[in-house]
Amino acid sequence: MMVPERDVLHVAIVSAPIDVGALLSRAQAPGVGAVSMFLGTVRDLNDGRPVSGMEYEAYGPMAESELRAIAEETCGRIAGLRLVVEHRVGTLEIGEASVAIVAAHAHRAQAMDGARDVIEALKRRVPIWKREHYLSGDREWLDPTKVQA
Amino acid sequence: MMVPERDVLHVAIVSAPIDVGALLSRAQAPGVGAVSMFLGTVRDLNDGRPVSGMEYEAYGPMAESELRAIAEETCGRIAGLRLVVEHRVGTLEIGEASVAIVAAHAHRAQAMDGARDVIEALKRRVPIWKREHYLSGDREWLDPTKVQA
Amino acid sequence: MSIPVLLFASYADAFGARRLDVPIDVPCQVADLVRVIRSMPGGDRLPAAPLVAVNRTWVREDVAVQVGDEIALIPPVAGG
Amino acid sequence: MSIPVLLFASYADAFGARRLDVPIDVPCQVADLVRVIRSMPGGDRLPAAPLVAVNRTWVREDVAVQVGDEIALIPPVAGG
Repeated sequence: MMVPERDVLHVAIVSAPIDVGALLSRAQAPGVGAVSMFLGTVRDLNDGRPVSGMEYEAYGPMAESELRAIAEETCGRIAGLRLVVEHRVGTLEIGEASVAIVAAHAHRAQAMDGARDVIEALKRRVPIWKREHYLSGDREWLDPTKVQA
Repeated sequence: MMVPERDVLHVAIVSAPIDVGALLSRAQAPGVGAVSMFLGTVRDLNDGRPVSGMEYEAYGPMAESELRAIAEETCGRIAGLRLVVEHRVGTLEIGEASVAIVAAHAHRAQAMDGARDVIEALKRRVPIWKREHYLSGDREWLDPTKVQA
Repeated sequence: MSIPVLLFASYADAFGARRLDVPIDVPCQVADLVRVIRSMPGGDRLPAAPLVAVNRTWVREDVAVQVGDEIALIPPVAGG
Repeated sequence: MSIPVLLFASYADAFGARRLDVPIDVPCQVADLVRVIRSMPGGDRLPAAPLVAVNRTWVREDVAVQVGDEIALIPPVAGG
């Protein structure tokens, strides 16, 4: 009996800018009919305060293993899903991508559900933190349990 | 009173390959915190038959105006959504993108809902057809009302 | 009198043409036009009530067709 | 006896350190460890029941901590 193919193709915590084209290429395969990609990007305003940048910190080894567990679980629920996930750490400028999730499948519903499931679980479970840098010079760690991020 | 900003940034039926990076750039803006992209790609198998390529035909002017109407309606429902949509026509090889939808928003739920709403409406309403080219040499127009595509 | 109707994809294959000159007096209803088209050679390959667009907008079969309208017979769409 | 605990983000700021040596006898429960940490300088900035990971896995507060475990105190996560 064949071991079910686990299509977690790539999971990484990275410090270099995320190369979206490279991640899309990794997810590609002849049987893929739909690709859903989610990107989180740094925006210039949060809770009404002007933001100049965002600093991401991770508990690296655990973040990577949690992210891999999430990807494995998602591929376990959605047969045939191909997943590529990167989360960046360090200081990012407005517009830069902090996270990229590429979910590819023969069919679109599975691809879209896959990307959504991974980002939702990532937000709940992966030990990564972000500190907003405000134009005022202040910096603050975001606590999603207190404010809506 | 200001006219509500309609953020349909780009809608086109194109014959050249879709440049995903260019579409992502178009959707970018300092207030964007989440980008959801959907790509439809040509796959090598449909209903169990090996496929060598796919030919897309459109009723060009109506396809573009329907696609624009869908984008406008979606931006009308989801305030602050930024949309970029291209659908390709002509003969495509396995792995090439036939459609790209980029939905950008301050928040992820709106971005993901936006991309999903556009692809679902596109599949229902936009006058585009596809003919599969099979390895056997046969060609067949797909009829989603008869088989699950 | 005849009016032009655009054909696409499987419907163009059915008639061996991308444009059909349909012998009918206008104004008429879309349903009348469809009835005539279905009686033409190849028309047996159309469904009883095919989708129709007039001036690039979806219409119901009781809509009136005028001279100068851009009329298209639309096969089941399959984009994406 | 003391055991090392990793700190991150706002918790590292609270203690002014990325690693804390916590004076406690092990084995002990996670809850005991947290109680000692909260009594240390800066510990008043922690919630009553902070998240804890042992050996890179989320654990409940009744789990036992052993010598050699990699213990981390995890602020509310905010990735993405």
